Amino acid sequence: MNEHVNPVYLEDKLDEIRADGHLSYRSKSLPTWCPGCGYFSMQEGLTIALNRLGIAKENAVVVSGIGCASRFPFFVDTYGFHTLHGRTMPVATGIKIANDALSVVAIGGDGDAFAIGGGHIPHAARRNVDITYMVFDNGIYGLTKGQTSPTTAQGFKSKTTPYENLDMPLHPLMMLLSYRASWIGQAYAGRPHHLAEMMTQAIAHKGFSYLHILSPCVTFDKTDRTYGKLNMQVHDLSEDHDTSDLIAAMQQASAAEIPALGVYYVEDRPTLSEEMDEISRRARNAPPIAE
Amino acid sequence: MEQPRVGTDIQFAICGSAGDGTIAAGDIMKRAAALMGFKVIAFDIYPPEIRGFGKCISRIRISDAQTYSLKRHSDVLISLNDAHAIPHVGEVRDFGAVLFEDNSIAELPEGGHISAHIRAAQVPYGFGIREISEKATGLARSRNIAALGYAAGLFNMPPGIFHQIIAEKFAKKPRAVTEDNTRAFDAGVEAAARVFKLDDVSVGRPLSAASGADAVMMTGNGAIARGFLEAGIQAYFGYPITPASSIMERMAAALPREGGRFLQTEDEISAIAATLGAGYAGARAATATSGPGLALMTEMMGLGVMAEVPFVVAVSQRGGPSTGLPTKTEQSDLNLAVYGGSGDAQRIVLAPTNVEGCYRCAGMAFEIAETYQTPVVLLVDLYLSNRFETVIPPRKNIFAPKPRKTPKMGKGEEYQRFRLTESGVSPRSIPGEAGLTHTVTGLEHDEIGHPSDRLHNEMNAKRHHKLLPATHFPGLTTQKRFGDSGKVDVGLLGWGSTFGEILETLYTAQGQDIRVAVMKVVMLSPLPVDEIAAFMDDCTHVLVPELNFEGQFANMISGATGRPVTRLTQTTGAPMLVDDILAELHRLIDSPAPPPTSSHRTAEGVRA
Amino acid sequence: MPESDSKANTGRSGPTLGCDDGYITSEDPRDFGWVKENVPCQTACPAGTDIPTYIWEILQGRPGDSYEINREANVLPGILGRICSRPCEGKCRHGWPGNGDPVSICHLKRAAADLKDRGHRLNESLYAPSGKKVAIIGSGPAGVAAAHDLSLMGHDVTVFEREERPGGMLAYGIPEFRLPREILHEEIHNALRLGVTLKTGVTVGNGKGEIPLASLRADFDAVLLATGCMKAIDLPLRDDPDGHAMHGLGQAKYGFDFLLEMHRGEAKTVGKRVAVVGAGFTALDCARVAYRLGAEEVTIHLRTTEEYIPVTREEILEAKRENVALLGLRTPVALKADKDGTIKAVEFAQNRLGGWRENGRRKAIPIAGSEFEVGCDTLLVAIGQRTVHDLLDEKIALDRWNNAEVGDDWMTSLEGVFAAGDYVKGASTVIEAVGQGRKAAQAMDTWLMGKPRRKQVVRIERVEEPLRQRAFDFIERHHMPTQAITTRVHDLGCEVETGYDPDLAREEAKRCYLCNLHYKIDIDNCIYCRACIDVAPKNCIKMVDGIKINPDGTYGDLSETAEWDHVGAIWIDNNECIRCGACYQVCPTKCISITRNRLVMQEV
Amino acid sequence: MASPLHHVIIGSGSAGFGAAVTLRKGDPDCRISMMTMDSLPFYNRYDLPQIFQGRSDWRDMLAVPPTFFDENRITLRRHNRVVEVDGVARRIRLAHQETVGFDTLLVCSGGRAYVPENLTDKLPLMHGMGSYEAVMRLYRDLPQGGHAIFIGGDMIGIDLMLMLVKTGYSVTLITTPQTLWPHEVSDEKRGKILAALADKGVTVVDSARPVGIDAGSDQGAARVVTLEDGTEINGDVVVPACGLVASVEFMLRAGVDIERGLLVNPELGTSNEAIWAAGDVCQIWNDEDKVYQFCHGWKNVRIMGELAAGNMQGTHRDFDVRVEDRIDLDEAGNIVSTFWEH
Repeated sequence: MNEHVNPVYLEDKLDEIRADGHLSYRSKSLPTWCPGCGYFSMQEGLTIALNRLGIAKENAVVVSGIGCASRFPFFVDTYGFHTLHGRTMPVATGIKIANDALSVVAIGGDGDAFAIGGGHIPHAARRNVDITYMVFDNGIYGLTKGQTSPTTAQGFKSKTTPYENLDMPLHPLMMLLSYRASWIGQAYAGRPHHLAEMMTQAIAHKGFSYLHILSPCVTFDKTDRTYGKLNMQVHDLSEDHDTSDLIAAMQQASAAEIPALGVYYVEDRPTLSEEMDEISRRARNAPPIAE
Repeated sequence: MEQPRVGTDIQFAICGSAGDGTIAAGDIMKRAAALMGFKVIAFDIYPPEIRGFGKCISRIRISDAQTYSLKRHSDVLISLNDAHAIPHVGEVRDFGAVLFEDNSIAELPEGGHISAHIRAAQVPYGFGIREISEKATGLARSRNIAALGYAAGLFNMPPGIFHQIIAEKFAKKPRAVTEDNTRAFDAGVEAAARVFKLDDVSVGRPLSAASGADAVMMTGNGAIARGFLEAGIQAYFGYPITPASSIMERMAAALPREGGRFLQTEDEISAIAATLGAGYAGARAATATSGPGLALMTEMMGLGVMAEVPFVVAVSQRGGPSTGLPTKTEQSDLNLAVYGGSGDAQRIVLAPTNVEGCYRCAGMAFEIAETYQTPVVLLVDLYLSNRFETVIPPRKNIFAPKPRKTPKMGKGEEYQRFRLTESGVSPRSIPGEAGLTHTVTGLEHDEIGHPSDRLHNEMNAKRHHKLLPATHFPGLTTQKRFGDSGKVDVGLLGWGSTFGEILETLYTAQGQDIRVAVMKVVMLSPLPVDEIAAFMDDCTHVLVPELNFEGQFANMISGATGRPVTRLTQTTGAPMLVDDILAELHRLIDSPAPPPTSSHRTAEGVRA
Repeated sequence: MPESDSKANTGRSGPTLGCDDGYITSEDPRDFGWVKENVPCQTACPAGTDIPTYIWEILQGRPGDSYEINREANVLPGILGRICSRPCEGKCRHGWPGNGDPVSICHLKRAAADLKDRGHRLNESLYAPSGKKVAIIGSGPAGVAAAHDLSLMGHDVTVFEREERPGGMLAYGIPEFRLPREILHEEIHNALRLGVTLKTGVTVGNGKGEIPLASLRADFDAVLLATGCMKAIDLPLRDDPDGHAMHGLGQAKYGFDFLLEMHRGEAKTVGKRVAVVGAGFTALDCARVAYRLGAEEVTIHLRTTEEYIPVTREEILEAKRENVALLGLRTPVALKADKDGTIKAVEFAQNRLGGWRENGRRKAIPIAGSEFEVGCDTLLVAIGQRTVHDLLDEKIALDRWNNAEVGDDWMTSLEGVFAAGDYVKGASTVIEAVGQGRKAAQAMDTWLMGKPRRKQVVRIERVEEPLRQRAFDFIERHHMPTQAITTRVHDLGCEVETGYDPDLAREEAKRCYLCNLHYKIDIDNCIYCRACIDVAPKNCIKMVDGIKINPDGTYGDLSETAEWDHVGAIWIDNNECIRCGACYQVCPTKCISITRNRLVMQEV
Repeated sequence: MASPLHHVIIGSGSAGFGAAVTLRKGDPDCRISMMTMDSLPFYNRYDLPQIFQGRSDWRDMLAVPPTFFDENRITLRRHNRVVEVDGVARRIRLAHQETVGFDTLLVCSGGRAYVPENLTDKLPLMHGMGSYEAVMRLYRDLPQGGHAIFIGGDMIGIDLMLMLVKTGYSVTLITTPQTLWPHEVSDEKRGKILAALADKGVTVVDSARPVGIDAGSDQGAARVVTLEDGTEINGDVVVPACGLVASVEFMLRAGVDIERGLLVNPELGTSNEAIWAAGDVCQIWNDEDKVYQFCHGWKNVRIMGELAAGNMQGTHRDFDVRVEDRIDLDEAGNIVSTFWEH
C-alpha cells in the first residue's frame, strides 16, 4: 500500500530505463493495438527478454501469421516476417533450418494458432525445431472484429455466437503437452515482470518452446477474459512442481479453470537441426548404396 | 461550380479516426434518411486496425430520385478528426458546409486545424463538438452523435426520427447508452439552433410517395443474406473474412431461427467442404468468402463441378493479390471466380450491379444451382457488399423453393446419376430417396459414377453444355441495355458495382448530346455472347471500365467476341469516378476510327 | 496553527479524509517543488493558505473544518474572505488559458466563515507556558496574527494600540460596506482570546503620557513593531515635489486621513464633483464613499490604465455600477484653487504607457506639453501610505524606502526588537501583513526558545479514488451576489456583497481542481498501452524521454517524444492534469496512484 | 531569406482585407493568413443596413467573389479565435490549441459594441449590429413596421436608424454620453443633429439615462427599457449603439503597449517592431496634441490597413491623424458625417 505513497522521481527512473537498454529493441512507430491491449505487455516483455539474453537485433527473427497479435513484428526492431493466416510454423521452420544461428520467435493469436493453423503446430513440436512459439491468447478474433475463437469460453456471446458459444474450448497447454513440446510455460499480460522472465527462459531453451500468454481483448471481450477477472484468477505454479514430470505437468495444467502461471514442462532432446546433422553423420559413415 | 440538383440530392461525408464512431454516425444518418422516405446510397471506408488510428469515412447520398452511385462532390463534410478530414475538404462543393471541432484539446502544429484548409467559398461551422458531448453526457464518447445532432439541426431533419434510430441502434446496450446518445444528439441540435445558417444545403421533403416504412436499408451483403433466407437456405458454413463476414454474422443470427444450421468452421477449406456435403445431401447450403478465401476453396469448387453438387458461394472481392487490401474495393477476382481451379471446371457466376440485384441473384441462386446441378458463385465486391441502398422488397416471397421432383424409374431400369442427356442435366437423387443410391467422386467417372476415363470428353461436354441455357434463365436479368437505341458513338460494357458509375456517366453524357448506350452484364459465366455481340455491332467504340489492372472482363469479352474493346482500368482501392469514365468517353469520340487492336489505358493514365 | 504530524490529527474529520491513515512525510526538494509548482494558489498566498484542502472541506459540507484549515494559515478568514486582494485567484489553474475562469477562492473563504455553525468551536492546540513576555506595538493584521501565534506557543503577549479600537487599517481604513464591523470584532477577539492583553488608546512614543520603546524593551523579553504605514504619501507636483500645496487647501484631502477621520467618527461631506487621484483599494474606497455621501460625479484618475491597477475586477465593476468613472493615463501636475482657497481644478499631464515595473505593473511616462485641466469640488488623493518612525526613542536601521530593515530572523538592528507587516514591507496588502505576522512570530519563538520548535515538511497521503468528476469542469464561475444599487446609495453601513448560500458555495467548490492531488504512474508496472492517454481530457498524459531539472532541484518541463524506441515512460503532466481521474479508472495494470501532497508543520 | 515571409493578419474587416491585398501586390511570394472569428469572406460593414432593403443573401453582400482569396493565395481562416500573442517568439495561439508563427503581425481586430456597465447584465436582451449575422437576426426579430429602440446612437447606429425609418419601421433613440460617437460636438450642434433625426421620424429621448431592460410579456411589447426617471419605453428590439471599444484582450500578454487600444506610432507600428495595428483597434500618436487618439470612420480604417501593410513591407509612410472629423446638416437637412465616407 505504501508503495503508492512513496514518491517516484522521474529522472532517476528514466536513467535506470535508458541504462538498461531494452528500448532499443522497439521500432520507431507506435503499436496500433487498441489502447489497453494486453499485447503491449508482450511487446515490452520480448524487448526485455531479447535484451537480457544479449541477442543482437539482427540475429532475431520474429515470424507471425494474420491477426492482431501477428502485427507484432512491425513493432519490434528485429527481422520480422508477417506471413499468411495460420501458416506461421512452416515458415519459421524454414528460416531456422536455413540458418541455425538465428533466434526465431514465432508469434500468433489463438485463432491463427489453433483454428486455421492448428494442423501445423503438432508437427513443429514433434520435430523439436529450435524455435519459440508464443501464442497470445485473448479468446477472440480481434482483427475481424469479434468472432469466437477455438479458445473462447463456453457461454460467451459474440457476433457469430449470438445465442452463446456452446462449443468446448481447446486446452492449448494440454495439447502442447501431448504434442511433447520440449518447453511449455504460461504467462499473463497483466503480470509484466513475470511475463518478461518467462519469455527469457522460453527463448533461452534449446528446442521447440511454447509459451502460452493470457491476454484480454479490451475491445471485443468486456465480460469474460477481462483484466479484472484474470487478476483474480491467475496464480503461480507451486514451488515444488517437477518440470521433468509430464504427467504432473498435465495434472497441473488441468487443475484449475485458468491454469497456473509458470513453467510446466522442460525436456532436453535433439532438435530437428541436430537430427539432420546426425543423419548426415550416419550417411557419411554408412557404406555407399549400390545403384 | 457544381450546383445542387433540384429537389433533394445531398451527400454527407463524415470523416474521423477509427474509434471516433464515424461509421456509427453515418449509419444512423443513412437509416434516418431512409426512414424519412429518401433514396439512400451510402458507403463506408475504414482501416483494418480495430481501434488503431486509421482513417474512417462514411459517405451518404440521400435523394428523392433513384441514383446509382456516390457523387464526386459532397455537400457536407463533418470532421471528427482533422488530420484525416483535411484531405477531404476539397471534395466539398462551393457553398457547401464543413463542420469541425473548434475547441480541440490536443496541441496542433501550424496548419493542423481544418480551418486552415477551408476555401473561402465553402461555409465553415466550427463548434465545440467534444464539449457538447461532455456537457450532455459527462464523456467525450458521444462526439460523433453530438456532431450528427448539429448537422440534423442545421439542415432541419426531424430529431424524432433520429431518436428512434438511436434507440434501435443501441437497443442491445444498457439503457444509459441510448439516453446519453440521445442527450448528446439533442445538445447538438440545440447548438445548431443558435448558429446562423449560411450554406445553401437543404434537405427537402422526399418526393417519392413510398413511405420510409416499406423501404429497407440494406447493404449488398445484407441483401445476399436476405435472398438466401427467402430462398429457404437450410445450412450455412463460414469462416470470417473482410468484407464477407457480415453475411456470416447475419446467418449466425437469423438462420437458426429459421430452423436451419449455422457453423463457423476452422477455415475456408472446411467451410466449403461442409457446404458441399450438405448440398450433396439435398440441403440448400451456402458459404461466403473473399478472394483469399476463394483461392483456398478452388479445390472444392472443382470437386463441386466434377461431382455435380449444387451449392452457392458468395464472394465479396477486395484488393489483391494475396492478403492485398482487405478494406479496399476491387474487381480482380473475376478470373479466379470464373476459371479458378484445376481442369476445365466451368461453373455459373452471377455479378449483380446494385443492392437490389444482390437480393434477387441470391434469391434465385439455389434454384439455378439445383436446376443445373452445379456450384453457383455470387460475385460482388467490398464497394457493393458494404454500400447501403434502399430496397423495397416484394410483399410476397418469390424465391421459396419449389417441391423437388424425385427421378421416375422404369421397370428394371438402372439409375445413372450422370446419364448423358440432351440437355446435359442428369436425374439427380439425394440420400434418403429409395432405389436411387449412387456414388459421386472427384475422379472422372462414367454415367453411373464409377471412376473411369472412358467418357472424359463426353463428360466435359456435358458439364459445359448443360449450363448454356442459364443465360436465359426465366425471371433472371443476365444482361440489359440502357441509353440510346440503334447506332451509338460509344457503348459501355459494365459489370458489378462499377455499373453504377457507368449508368451515372450515361445520364451525364446524354446531357451533352453524345450518342451513348450502356450494357450491364450480370451473368459472367456462361457469358450471354449473342446479346453482347449484337450490342457491340451498334457501337463505334466499345469501352469497358472495371476495377482491376488487366481488364479481366474486357479480356473475356474480346476473347468471346473476337472484337476490339477499349479498356479503362483502375486499382486505387476506391470506386471509379464518373468524371474519369466521362473523360475517356470524350477521348474516344475525338479519336476518329476504332483502334485496330484493343488499346489499354488506366484511369491514372487518363488523368495524367 | 498548522496541524502537527501526529496520529492525533488523523482522528478528526478534516484534511485527511478521502485517504487511509497511511502517509509519509518528505523533505526532498522535488516534493516541495511539486507543491510549489502544482498548487499555484497556495504558492501565491503570502500566508500560504492550504486552499485546495479548505475548498475540499466545503465540498464535503464541512464549512467549520474549512474555516479551521483557513485559520491555520490566517486567523482572520471572515475578514480576508471579504477584502483580500486575492493573489491566489490570479494563479488559479482553472483560470489558465483554455480552462475557463479561476475558482472564486476568496468568496469560498468567506463562505466557510459565513456558513460554519453558530456555535462553532475553534481548534487550538496550545503549547505549555514558556514564561517569556512579548510586547507587540500595533493591532493591525500583522500584530494580531503575530499575537495569536505567539500566545499559542505559550508566550505571554501584550498588544499596544494607539486607537480606541483594535484592527488598524481594517478598522480605520476599510469602509463598512466592504467589511462589517461585527465580523471584524469577532475574529480579532477570537485571535486574541488565548490570554493576550490588549491595551487600546495607548501610544508608544516619546510624547508625554506615551510609553517609550526603551521601557518596553526593559519590561519584555521581545518587542514586535507592527505599526504599519500610518501616514499618507504626499502628492508630488510640478513646482512642488513635496506636495505642500495640499495642506490648507479647502476640500482637498488625503484619502487615508479622510477615511481615518471618518472611522474615528467625524462627520464627512463632499462636493458635487469629486476627483480621486490614486489606483489602489483606498482610492476606490474613497470614490465609493464619496458616492454614498451624495457626490453626483465621481472620477478616479489613473497614471496607467485600469488593466494594470492592483485591485480586483469585481471592485472596478462595482465602482462603475455605482457610477464611478475611471480615466487613465494622466498624472496630476498642479492644483488650482479659487480665491477663497478651495480646490477648483486639477491640472494633469497626459501619459503614455512605458515598460514594466518589477512588481508586474506598468510604468506611466508623462508627455511633455500635454497638460489639461479637470474641474472638481473635492479632491481626494490616495497614492499610497508610508511608515513613520517618530515613535522610536532609539534609531533603528532603515532600508532605502525608509522602512524598517530586518534580517532573515525578522529582527531589527535593535537586539530583541522585531518588525513585521507594512512597517517592514511598506504599504502592501492585508494578507501580506498576516503572512508576515506569522513568519515573524515563528522567528521570535525560535529566538526566545533558542532553537526552532517546528519545521515544514511535505505530507504525502494515500487517496483511494479520484475525488472529482469531469462534469465539474463545466460549471461556470459563480459571481458574488450583491445588493441592488438603489439600496446601497447613501448607506455607508450596507454591505455590498451578500455572500454565497450553502448550495452556491458547494457548487463553486466543485470547480476546484484539488490541485494538491498528485497522480503518478508506477513505471515498473506500466505496459505503455496508452489506455490512459486514450481517455485523457486534455494533453495531460505524455510519452516522455526526459525532464528538465531546475537549479533548485525541482522539476521543470517534460520532454515529449513520439518515437516508440525513445518513450522511456508514460507520465502524467501534473501541470496539465485537472484531476478528473479518467486515467485512474482505465489503467489495466492499476499502476496509477493518487496521493494528496500538502505542506504541514512538524515538531522538530 | 530562404522561405517566403509569413504575414498574419488578425481580423477580416476592411482594414485587414485592404492590408492583405496591398501585401500581395507588394510581394507575390509571401504567405498571407487572415485569422477571423467571422464566418463570411470579406464584406463591407457599411453595406449591412441594405439588408433592410431586401439585400439579404450574404453572397450578394460580399465585396469580392470567394475565388478572389484562392486567386490571390490569401489563406482566410474563419471561426478562428486568437487567444494569445507572443511578440517575442512571434507566435499566435488560437482557441483550438493551434500555434501559428509569423514574421509580421497586423492586428485589425477592430472594436466591439460598448455597453454601459449598468446594462451589461442585460446583453442577452439586446440586438447587436456588428456583423452580417447580427443584422440578419435584427432583420428577422423586428416585425414589419416594428419598433426598434437604440441606446446611445453612435454614427453606426444612426446610419441604421435612418435606414429603418426609411423602410417603414419606427425608431426611438435614447441618448447617452456616447451619442454621435465618435464625433465630439458642442451641445448646440448636438441639439441640431438630434432635431434633424426627429425630423426624419426618429423619436429622440434626451431626458434620462437608461437603467434597465426587461423582456416584455407575450401579448405586449417584447422589450421594455426603463429610464433613470422611471419612464418605461416599449419596443420590439433594443440595439446598443454606444460606440466601439477596441478588442485587445488577446493582446494583453503580447508585451505591446495598450491603453484603450493598441498604442501605435504614426507608421502604425506598435512597441514591438514585428507587430502592427490598423483600424478601430489602434490608438495613433498625435504629435501635435501629444495624445494617442483613435481615428474611426470607414475610410480611415481602410486607409490604415493599406498603409500599415505598405509599412510592413518597408515603405515609411505616416498616417495623418489630423483626419477630418465633421458632422453637419446639408441644406436639405440631411446629416452628413465624415465617419460615413468610404
